Amino acid sequence: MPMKDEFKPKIVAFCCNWCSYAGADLAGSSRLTYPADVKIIRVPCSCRVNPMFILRAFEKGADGVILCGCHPGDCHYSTGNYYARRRMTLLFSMLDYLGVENGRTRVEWVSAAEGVKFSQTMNEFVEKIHSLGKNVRLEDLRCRKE
Amino acid sequence: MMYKIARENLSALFRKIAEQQELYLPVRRAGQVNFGVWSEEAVVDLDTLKSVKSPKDVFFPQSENLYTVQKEGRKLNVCPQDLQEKDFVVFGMRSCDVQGLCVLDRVFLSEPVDTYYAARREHGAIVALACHEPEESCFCKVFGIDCANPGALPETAEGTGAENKKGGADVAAWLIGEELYWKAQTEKGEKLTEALKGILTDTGETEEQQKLAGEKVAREQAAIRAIVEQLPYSHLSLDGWNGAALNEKFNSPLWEELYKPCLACGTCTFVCPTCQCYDIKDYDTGHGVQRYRCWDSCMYSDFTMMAHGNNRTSQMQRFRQRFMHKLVYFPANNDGMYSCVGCGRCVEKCPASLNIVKVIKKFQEEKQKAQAAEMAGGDQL
Amino acid sequence: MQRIGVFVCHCGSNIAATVDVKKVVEMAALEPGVVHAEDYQYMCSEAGQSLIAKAIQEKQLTGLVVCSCSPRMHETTFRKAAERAGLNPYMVEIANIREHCSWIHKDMEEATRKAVILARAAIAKVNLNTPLQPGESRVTKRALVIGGGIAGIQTALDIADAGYEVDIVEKTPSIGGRMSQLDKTFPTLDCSACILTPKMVEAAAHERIRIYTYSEVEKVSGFVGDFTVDIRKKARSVDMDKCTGCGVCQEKCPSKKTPSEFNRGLNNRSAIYTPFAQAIPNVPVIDREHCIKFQTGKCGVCAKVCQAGAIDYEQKDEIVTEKYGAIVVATGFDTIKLDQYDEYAYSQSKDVITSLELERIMNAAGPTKGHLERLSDGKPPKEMVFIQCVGSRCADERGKSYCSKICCMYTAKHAMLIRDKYPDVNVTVFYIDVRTPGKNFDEFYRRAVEQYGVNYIKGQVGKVIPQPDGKLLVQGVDLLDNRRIMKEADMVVLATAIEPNPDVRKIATMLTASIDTNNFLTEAHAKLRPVESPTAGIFLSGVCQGPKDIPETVAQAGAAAVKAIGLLAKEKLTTNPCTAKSDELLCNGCSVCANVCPYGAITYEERQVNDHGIREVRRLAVVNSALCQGCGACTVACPSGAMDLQGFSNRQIIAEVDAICR
Amino acid sequence: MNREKKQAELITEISGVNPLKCMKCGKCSASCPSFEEMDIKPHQFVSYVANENIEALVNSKSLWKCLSCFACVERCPRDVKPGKLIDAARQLVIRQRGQEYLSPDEIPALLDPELPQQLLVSAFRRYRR
Amino acid sequence: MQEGMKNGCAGAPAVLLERISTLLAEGTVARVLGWKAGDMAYNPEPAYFETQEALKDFVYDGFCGANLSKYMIEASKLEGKTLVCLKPCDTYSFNQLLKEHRVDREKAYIIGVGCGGKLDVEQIRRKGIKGIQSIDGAQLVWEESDPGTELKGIGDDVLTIRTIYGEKTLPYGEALLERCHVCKGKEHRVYDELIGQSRDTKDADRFAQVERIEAMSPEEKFAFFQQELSKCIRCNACRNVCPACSCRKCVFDSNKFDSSQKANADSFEEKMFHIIRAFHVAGRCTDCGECSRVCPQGIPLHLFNRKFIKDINELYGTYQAGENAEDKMPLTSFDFGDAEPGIVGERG
Repeated sequence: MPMKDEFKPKIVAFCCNWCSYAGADLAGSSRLTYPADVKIIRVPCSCRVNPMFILRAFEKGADGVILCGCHPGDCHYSTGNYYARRRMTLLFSMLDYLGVENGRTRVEWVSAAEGVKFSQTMNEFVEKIHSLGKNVRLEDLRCRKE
Repeated sequence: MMYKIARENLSALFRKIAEQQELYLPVRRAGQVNFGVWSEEAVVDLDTLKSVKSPKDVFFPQSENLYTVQKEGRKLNVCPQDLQEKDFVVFGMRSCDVQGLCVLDRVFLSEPVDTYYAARREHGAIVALACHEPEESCFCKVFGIDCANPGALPETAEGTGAENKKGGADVAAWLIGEELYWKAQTEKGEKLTEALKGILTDTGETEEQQKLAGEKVAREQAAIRAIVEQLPYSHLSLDGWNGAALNEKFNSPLWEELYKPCLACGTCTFVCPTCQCYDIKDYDTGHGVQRYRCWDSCMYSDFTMMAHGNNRTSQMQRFRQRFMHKLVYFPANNDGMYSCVGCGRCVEKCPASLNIVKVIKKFQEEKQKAQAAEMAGGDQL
Repeated sequence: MQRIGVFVCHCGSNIAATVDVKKVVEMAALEPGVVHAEDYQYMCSEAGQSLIAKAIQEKQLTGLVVCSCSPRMHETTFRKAAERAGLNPYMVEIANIREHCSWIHKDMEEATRKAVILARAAIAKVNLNTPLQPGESRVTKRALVIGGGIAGIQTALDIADAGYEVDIVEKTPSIGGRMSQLDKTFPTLDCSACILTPKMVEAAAHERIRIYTYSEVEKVSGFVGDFTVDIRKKARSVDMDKCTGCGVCQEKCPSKKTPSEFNRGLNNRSAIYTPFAQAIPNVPVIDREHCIKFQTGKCGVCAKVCQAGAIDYEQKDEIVTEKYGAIVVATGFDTIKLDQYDEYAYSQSKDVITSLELERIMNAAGPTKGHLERLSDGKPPKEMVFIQCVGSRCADERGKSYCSKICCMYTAKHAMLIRDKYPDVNVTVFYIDVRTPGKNFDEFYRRAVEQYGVNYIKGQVGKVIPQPDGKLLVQGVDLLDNRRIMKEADMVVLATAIEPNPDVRKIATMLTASIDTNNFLTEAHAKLRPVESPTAGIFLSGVCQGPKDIPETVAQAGAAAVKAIGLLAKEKLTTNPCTAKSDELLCNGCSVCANVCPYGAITYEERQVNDHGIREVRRLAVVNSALCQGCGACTVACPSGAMDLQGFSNRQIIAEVDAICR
Repeated sequence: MNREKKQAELITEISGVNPLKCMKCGKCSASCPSFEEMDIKPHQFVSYVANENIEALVNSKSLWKCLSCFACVERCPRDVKPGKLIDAARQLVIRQRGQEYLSPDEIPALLDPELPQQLLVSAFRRYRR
Repeated sequence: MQEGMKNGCAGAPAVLLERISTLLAEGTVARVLGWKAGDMAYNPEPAYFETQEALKDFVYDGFCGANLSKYMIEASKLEGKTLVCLKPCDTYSFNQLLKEHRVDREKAYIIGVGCGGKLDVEQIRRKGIKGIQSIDGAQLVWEESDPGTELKGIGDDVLTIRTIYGEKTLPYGEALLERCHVCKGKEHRVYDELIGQSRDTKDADRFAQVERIEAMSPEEKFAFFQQELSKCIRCNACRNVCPACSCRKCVFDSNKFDSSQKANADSFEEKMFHIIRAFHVAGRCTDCGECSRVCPQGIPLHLFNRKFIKDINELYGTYQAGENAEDKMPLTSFDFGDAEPGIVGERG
């Protein structure tokens, strides 16, 4: 569906190599579309994602950041996503506390078999970011293009 | 010619100034007073003696862009930063802060001239305010600064840098009771006064009236000076602190003891009106690079870090550097001018309660002890 | 500064149809570090790879970016190509412009723009790549097979025959699994026991196979080539060495009211029991929950009657710790619970049964000694109805979304066997579709219809209504002539959906093997690596991976065995060099990293460092790169940024973020 | 866009049913108590809508024979809900006849002690202005 | 003049000074980490004393508020034991440092000193009191005969402040540091011996400020923090004083992480710095309040740390860092049933 406004959000998706990246691959091989605004960065595990990376993305002008990992209990490294879950919960809570719209960040557990879920999640997330508009609260103004 | 204005009319004065040019003055924001741009919403605070950050920020911002490199494919375009071109006014600087600018002038206006700073100095007019209620942490008197005579040329500069008329404030002001007295001191000041004449009122046509106003100010000055006399630090002795004392002071074992509680933070540096060190950094904007400079602190472990490493590896060395610079190196290179103006900000803000006064006193104490020992020894002989 | 070559693949039209590859080449060439960029039809082809090799040599490339399909597909291919051309394989990064771009976007301009950004991110990363050297780890030459059904047995036999030690861990008292419960097997109608038992015996007798029955895997640690597994041998209460398998204890046991698991609860067993006559080992276990001795302290009949003195009430669970190089999961399946399917009256009538229950009824060793009779009144049925797809192909949460695959064939088998043995019984099968792909499968189904006169009606049954006279009124529709069918039946057999053994979730967690929403273990690649788990060293055998019939299970069991053998045959494994590494000058020695390491790969040592002239002894984190699997948990836990992950370093990821956001 | 196509779309919109999910198992028909009365059988509703054969559907006897017992909705393994489809078809007809709305003052006249309250409430919910 | 300044110094309770002196004389400890009288009533500085003679400058009064635990990192590297005076709240920090292997218990001799709340000269200044010459009432009065039973509530005692502009008085309780109003309790968590009495100073809810912010709309929250953080001058005092920020090299100083920062050039950078700093100490911060005490711009930095503490308590069970040196920290442990990050949006 074409979006009404011209706003082209920048969305960074961190995907763990074992589940979610494979889920994204499956979405691709199943031709399940989602907007091109989403760009995926492959990380070995959701627990590799440092809150700094997320803030960095916002600093550089991202409008939304989503982290996808294996379902709790299914982590390739057994426990990585449990740590990620706590870290992200606290980080998101802090961002909310600072007045950053909390829909800009999201964590979703997507298995290698869930191509449909991956695509659905991305569609939903992009839509959410559209409803929130441009990220202005967490960006470094120097990165703005005139 | 002395002018005056009622305290209640000050906002009209500020509005008038701001019509033509940017106006910086002490503004209270989230409980703290710092120099900021005037606006209708701004809460102006002239009663707080010291802003947290000194107004050097206006002339030498904590962070400022030097130039921008735009990237287009493989092409790079260098876009220099525009220099200050418009006149602006800084209202409410204290004598010590004005003297702080003299210190910065020494650094930035001597060859090679720092064009960014020079442009701001050229376009900025300073309205200095007397310190009606000096505080216990103040010790400007030690450096020959008269806070009752705001923005006047410091006595110590006479004969050495007196030809540098830029040193003082353009307008001196006293806030006495419910009135502000205003006296232009320079051509720039006269020009500003001229533009504000509708709001500033004459203190009187007659010589007599002028004299009365002058006396009122003089009385206030006397009162201020009397308070200054009582301040605990006003009679601090700088005896022995000069360019010639380099080796003696540098090699003193006292530093080893003095630096111990230092947390290596940059508070003292960043509130100081004379600290002028900066770092130059590049920021990748994604579509280019912004080269900017920002204040740096000699207290930081990565200060002047270069490819070969760091020339000061211990906190003792860094701590020593700051005071040696203010009291020894700077006077050695600047006709005896200290690069401390006794504003006392570092005295108030150091998280570990360390400060330049304690350093000066410690050396003094040791010297007296040594002298006493010598005398005692002499007696024995 | 790197010298980077960018290679953009058309993938035929897979990429080139939606992404303007020339534009990607042109844009990539502008990126810092890029000294060469070109596109080609199929980069992964021999010709494509030699293109890369040529560029590496001619342009002295230090880094490669291949814009192509998913790195999960060809990263290894290109790394190897780089290595052959003299470039460190870890200087290669893939920009996934197929799965993540061309296949999901339709607009060429948009897809091209995205492909350029993805390429840019990969280039930004490669700029910071450093050559990495893989380490080596040893391989324990022993395999573990979890599950002793036909899949596990076959895998174990194949591995053992290849010359490697294998242990089978089976939860129940005997190996044999579901297949041992079956009466006949399609499409040849051989007796299940006749073909299974020899395999069981062979496994039991094999010098390289150890069988742990009545045992469960308790804990798994380690990694490919070097797993350490704790196996809990549950107390059997019978001494395996002394027991002769005479069976007297079972006969004399006074507690005989426990529903038999083997017979699907259709009859009862004693508290001391072997699940079935051909059980291996033929040593009973005492079910302590139902044993009078264990529950009340008074009884001990079995000990009295056992001439071998094998009964041991004092026996305790035992934990055996073993090392393995490879683990094969063969945990099999069960049928789903039918309590959500009230319309079929399963819980209301004893004469509504599942197909697996019918297997037991048909079996000579079963609860009815092989006589087809109604469980309610023991009368022989005259009308039998089979309902297909009960819980299979179901979109709601009552059932399973998948096709259970085996039902069409076993129902044809049942129908045929009944018509053969009891020609006066009418058999009706209600089906949605009859799915019989497989060698001789459709012929088999046609025989049921053509030779045995089984009545196939297309249409799912709406309702089974138990009648006061004990009959079952089956309400359906013949969809082909739009006719309502109200059929009175004596017995109704439900082709119940199968689901993975519920224990598999726990086991998958222990193995860190991924699992899908239906609890089937995920394969490393749906088409190309169907018997491997994405977790290295874990292989999949049988229904735990997806619904399968016996021939398929046995085929997969063999395939899993071959994969395991391939691993065990290696002297050493090269380890992933993308491991964590601590910068000793930044390390605080605070232990936070060790607290989150799932592999215990981080230890601390006191060591002298020279920190810009300051020499002091510090407590420092040390990573054992053979144990580290490269998850990166420690890198985020580390507050000082001392811990970093090679291949996915902080700076590399940040560079990717920057490149995407700019 | 032809009329029937529009109608088919309207039906799927009102009912929220995706006819493509149907796997043609016939469990709806098998569960339907009105099966014998119907000329178009419940499992056929789906294909009528999918094939945009709406005229035939709205003119069928079935349209008024469905009891809205929702057995088909409950039992459908694919979540297709033929009962909702036929209900939507009915609404389509009612709307075409200009009887789309029901106003509160019409209610007293419609009251019938035998009528289930639920029906009234649901009718009102559906047809209120 | 020198005398005048000395008048302001409250000195130290005799019982404490005597004990320290004895321990030093006995050789039980090689040095004492305590406080040296300042040149104003309110500015004693942390200092080492190695001889009994040096102890003449030793002071311990209401203005000795800084947390000395962090100095023990360096002291642990010195030869012999270091005696350190720790308030109850400082001992939490010490425990936390112990847990992280940053201090050596064997190298420390901890005297747990009683605490009746510590004074903050900024609070006095905020009352409009300037030109302070001396302050009376900051001394600690520990009555030997009445050990800790007759604990007076705060606000009873009065500070008498002599200034250039006249004499002022202020209830002790009104000059307390923020942290004293939400005190964790007066129990020392680790010590070798205890000296002196404490009195309760808690008269506010620790999370009340956090809750007030949580209740704001996103716009209000953003405006609040934007205004507070815009004052930040990146002096790093908060970081450098923080006992949890004990990294040898901070990520913000390290060029390895591509995150090195100095003065803020953009308002984002303050946020980045303070969020990451709070995150790095999340689950490790004992809420000692030093960050807020030292901030030259009076930014309530504890509001970051306390938010994390509150979240941790609510989501993962009550946890107090530094209560002991053994418990697993909340961010290095987990529970299978932990809340999903989506809870942040659900809580509203």
